[in-house]
Amino acid sequence: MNEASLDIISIRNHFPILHQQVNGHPLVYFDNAATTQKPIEVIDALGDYYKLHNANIHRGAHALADRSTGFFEDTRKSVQQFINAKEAAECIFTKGVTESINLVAQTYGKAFLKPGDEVLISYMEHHSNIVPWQMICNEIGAQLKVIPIHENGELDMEAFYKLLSVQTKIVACVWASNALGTINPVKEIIDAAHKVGAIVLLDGAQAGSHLPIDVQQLDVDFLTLSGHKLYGPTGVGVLYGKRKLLDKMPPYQGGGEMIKEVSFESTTYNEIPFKFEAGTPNIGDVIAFKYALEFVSRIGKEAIIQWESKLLNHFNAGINEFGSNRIKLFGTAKEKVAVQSFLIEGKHPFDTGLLLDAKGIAVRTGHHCTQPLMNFFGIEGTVRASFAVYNTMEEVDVLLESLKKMLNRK
Amino acid sequence: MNEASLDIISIRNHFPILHQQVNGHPLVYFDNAATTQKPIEVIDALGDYYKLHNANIHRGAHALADRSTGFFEDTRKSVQQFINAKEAAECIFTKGVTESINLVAQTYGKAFLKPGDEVLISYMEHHSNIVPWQMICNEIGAQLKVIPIHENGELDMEAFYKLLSVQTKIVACVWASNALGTINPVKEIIDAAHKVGAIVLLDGAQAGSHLPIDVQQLDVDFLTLSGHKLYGPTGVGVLYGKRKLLDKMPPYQGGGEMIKEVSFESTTYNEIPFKFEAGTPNIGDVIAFKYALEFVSRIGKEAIIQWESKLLNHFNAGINEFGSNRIKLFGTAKEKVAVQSFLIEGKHPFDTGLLLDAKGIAVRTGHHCTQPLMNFFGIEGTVRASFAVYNTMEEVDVLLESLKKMLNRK
Amino acid sequence: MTSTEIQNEIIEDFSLFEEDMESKLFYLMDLGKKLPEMPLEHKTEEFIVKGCQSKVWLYPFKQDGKLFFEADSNTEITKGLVSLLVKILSGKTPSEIVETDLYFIEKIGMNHMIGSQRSNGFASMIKQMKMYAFALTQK
Amino acid sequence: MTSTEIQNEIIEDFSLFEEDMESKLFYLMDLGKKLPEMPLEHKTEEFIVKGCQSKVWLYPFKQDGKLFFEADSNTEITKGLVSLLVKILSGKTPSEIVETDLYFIEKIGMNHMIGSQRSNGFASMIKQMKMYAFALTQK
Ligand SMILES: Cc1ncc(COP(=O)(O)O)c(C=O)c1O
Ligand SMILES: Cc1ncc(COP(=O)(O)O)c(C=O)c1O
Repeated sequence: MNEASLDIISIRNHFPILHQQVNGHPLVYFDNAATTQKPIEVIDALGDYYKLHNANIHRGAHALADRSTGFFEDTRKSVQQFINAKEAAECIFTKGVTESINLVAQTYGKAFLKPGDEVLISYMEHHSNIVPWQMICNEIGAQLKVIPIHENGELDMEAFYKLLSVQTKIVACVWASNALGTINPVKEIIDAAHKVGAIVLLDGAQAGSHLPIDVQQLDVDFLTLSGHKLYGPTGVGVLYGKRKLLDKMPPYQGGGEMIKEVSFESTTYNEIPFKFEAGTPNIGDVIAFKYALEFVSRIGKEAIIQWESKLLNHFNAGINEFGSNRIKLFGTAKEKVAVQSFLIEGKHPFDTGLLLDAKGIAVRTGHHCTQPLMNFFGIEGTVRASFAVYNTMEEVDVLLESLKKMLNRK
Repeated sequence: MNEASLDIISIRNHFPILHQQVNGHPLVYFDNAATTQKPIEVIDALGDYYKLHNANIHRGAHALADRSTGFFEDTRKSVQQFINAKEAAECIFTKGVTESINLVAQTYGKAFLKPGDEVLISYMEHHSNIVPWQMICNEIGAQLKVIPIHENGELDMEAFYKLLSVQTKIVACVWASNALGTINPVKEIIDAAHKVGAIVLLDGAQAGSHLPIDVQQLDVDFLTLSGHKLYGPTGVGVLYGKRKLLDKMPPYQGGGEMIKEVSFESTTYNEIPFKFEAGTPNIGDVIAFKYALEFVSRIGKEAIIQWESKLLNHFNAGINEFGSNRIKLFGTAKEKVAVQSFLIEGKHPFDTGLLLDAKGIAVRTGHHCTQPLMNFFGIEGTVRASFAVYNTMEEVDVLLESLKKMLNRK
Repeated sequence: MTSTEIQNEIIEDFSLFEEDMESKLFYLMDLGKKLPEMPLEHKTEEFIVKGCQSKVWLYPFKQDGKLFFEADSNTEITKGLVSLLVKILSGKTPSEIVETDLYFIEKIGMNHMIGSQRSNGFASMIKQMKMYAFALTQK
Repeated sequence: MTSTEIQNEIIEDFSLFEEDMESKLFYLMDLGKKLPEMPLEHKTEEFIVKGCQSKVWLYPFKQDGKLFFEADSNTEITKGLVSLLVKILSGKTPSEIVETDLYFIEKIGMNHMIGSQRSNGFASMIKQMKMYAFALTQK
């Protein structure tokens, strides 16, 4: 579908939450990088699941268990298609990106990292792609190395090539930055890493709803996604991994369906994906998540990114028009998803956030779980507006107007 | 509320799923130990959350984030009341019992177990309370010891006292067995364990919806619950832990809100409960879970257990009336929750399960994730009927009738 | 008889039960009892098709360009289903077997037996039979 | 003036803005500017009340049996709120402070500022003020 043909009003009608007043103003939801809203198809699927089908899955002999198992595995197939994985079994359900990364660090990392090995991350990582690696590096005695960035928020690729060596065993990198919007050259990173024998994990939290994904074409080793940032319910995430890696990794959590046979002396583990899905999964939300993937696919990533870029460009053009040097943008990379951080000089982001909230505008303020990145810029935090396909130009105008008022006031 | 005054029909009206036909017969849902059904209040709360409030929680400055954070923390307070914890902060949200146990094994276990220490579990544990301990014991070089059971499914307490020693550091025990229904003498176990300086984790998966819970009176160190077995949505669990233990435990997963400050050199962790809640939690389901707790509290545990015991007794009396030695009950302890395992001689549980399903009756068949227990009885699995407060005597009769037909047929 | 003819006959037989699933299952169990006994020496680990709750043994052999199956199961209902598969597919040529569309399963209302892959050996068995046959067509 | 009188005055002032939250916040920011400057030597780590995004400094001192507060914040809106608290509570006896029901917060529509505990220092500050006062009543 072409962006030109996108009917945003009818898309908005799929999102009941958008049609409300906040502080007496129509809600303008620009906190999409934190979590997107959910189309009615997802909400209804969740309700229907609990009203009609709910049962624990897999081993059940009865009709409800059978249906639920079928729906659950259907979502896995949808995920497979969504990211073009070779097999559905390579798609593991987790709680979100954070759990997916921890899983890889604690299984692949623990089994294959050795003292002196290096894990390479970047300066713009989310805490969820820093702390798990710090923890495992500390435990093993491996080294955490950090790719610096340029002032505009792009990765310093020259530095990357210098840091990359045969010591590098894992490169864990954000695909699109949640604080700056920067889209990193992930294909180049993957190819370079593979040349020195390192594997690559991509933090796809922000890529999921914006960028076309083809794990086979990318040849990425691990990709992590959060359902709630992809128009799906909270509590669902994906860990994609190549079978040859997943097969040789030890399990993460123990219990429930992840075993083949248990005795007190020894336990043998199940095949993927079940090996990594201990305990009763988040069945209802996984089942509903399929409708989120279908929502995105129906509109089409191409059309989505085109529209969101228009919103972003409109916002940045509006800021430029202010002609004020009291508003500073953070994240001006050439390739960006529709996320814009900024600061008004002399104004704490928290105040800006509250003033916007007073006009019904939801933005995020603070460090966005990227403290090292904030330190790089020498700031405590930013105000961040992040756009989704259901946002309109008029909403961007409302934001611009409020900011203008703030600038003019002092 | 007294059981006598329970109006089961009006309780059933809160559960839309119960009013359906399966294979041409009214659904009889007796798979409650696998997962309970959800009252409409829970389902509606989930829908309302996504239709009205959805936002990522904690750091948000805007109205939706504020509301969502409030609701999320409200559930924590409800959990606190439900189990009578001293503080809400002692109640950590997880995915379920399996994750809660893994969390304790990988943090408390990893930090405080030493080679030669002993972890004591029982023969009737669910895999989720076996495998995590096997994994950490293997890693540390600690010993896993197993409390045997009697033929009727009661713990061999004499053996327990023999196994318990100053080497014992952790006793991890199921409160009520999912396969047999046995209610274990947990207060006695906790007191004895404390005398030798061991801490106690209770697997409360089956206790949650049936038994009154008072963690302070029990003086239990860790208690684990699964929301989906407690009339709540899938994907939510609870880890209760005493503050003094939680405070000194290292974190489990890294990322997101579990930190205080992150730099590449070092990271300091947040307070409980946040220290153990890395990443975006399962916000929607946690918020809806509150309505499940309220549902249970409104009816009252006393009334629930009385009614469920009546159902269980009616079932067992019916079986007895058959006067057939071709049907064998597993789990005949004096103190039981409403779970009954059985086998028909010469009939594979899977066949029994399918034949019951043909009449609309949902039971579970197989090893119920308790393979060592099945080995103890020298069987592969059982057929298990498990009752909830919304089940009726008439439904038990339907089950009895179907079983009678099967017995008479061969 | 062609596999289509056999399948239609089976569908016809089951149509008597209409929507009465219990009777269908009892009938299936009776059919299972008529399945020729599988020689014990073929009931080995090697020829087991493991489902989660029910096991199936499947022993294939070729004769005069045709593929034959001996089979058994530890659960009665699966055994009944297995007996139908043997009736339909055993003694056909490999390419016939590969091409056979087993539409009877749905028509007799047994699709849930192949729905959730892990709940029984029946689904795996169908896969196995087709795989054996496919392998033979490749030679 | 009693704390009730002060609170009622504040409520009265804010009622002019009706439901216009933006104007209320601008007004709060202006109020914050009027807060007496806090001596730098009291703005130390020890007297910080940390919220997640905004910091508050709170320096209490006793005089003639009454408790006084100096305060500041790094965010303007919180500073405005803090100035109201100082106005209401500073110079009261410890037991008065403990007993004061800060109903004005809800009445001026600022309850969301104390709702989500972690989002700002304002909520923690109220707690701190009460705690100081409570400690003094215990002596
Ligand atoms: C006694 C017992 N322990 C642990 C579990 C695991 O719970 P969950 O699958 O919700 O993690 C269950 C549920 O199957 C159970 O019944
Ligand atoms: C880039 C990035 N990585 C990781 C995460 C963590 O995702 P989650 O909280 O869903 O686990 C987020 C979301 O906040 C993110 O934006």
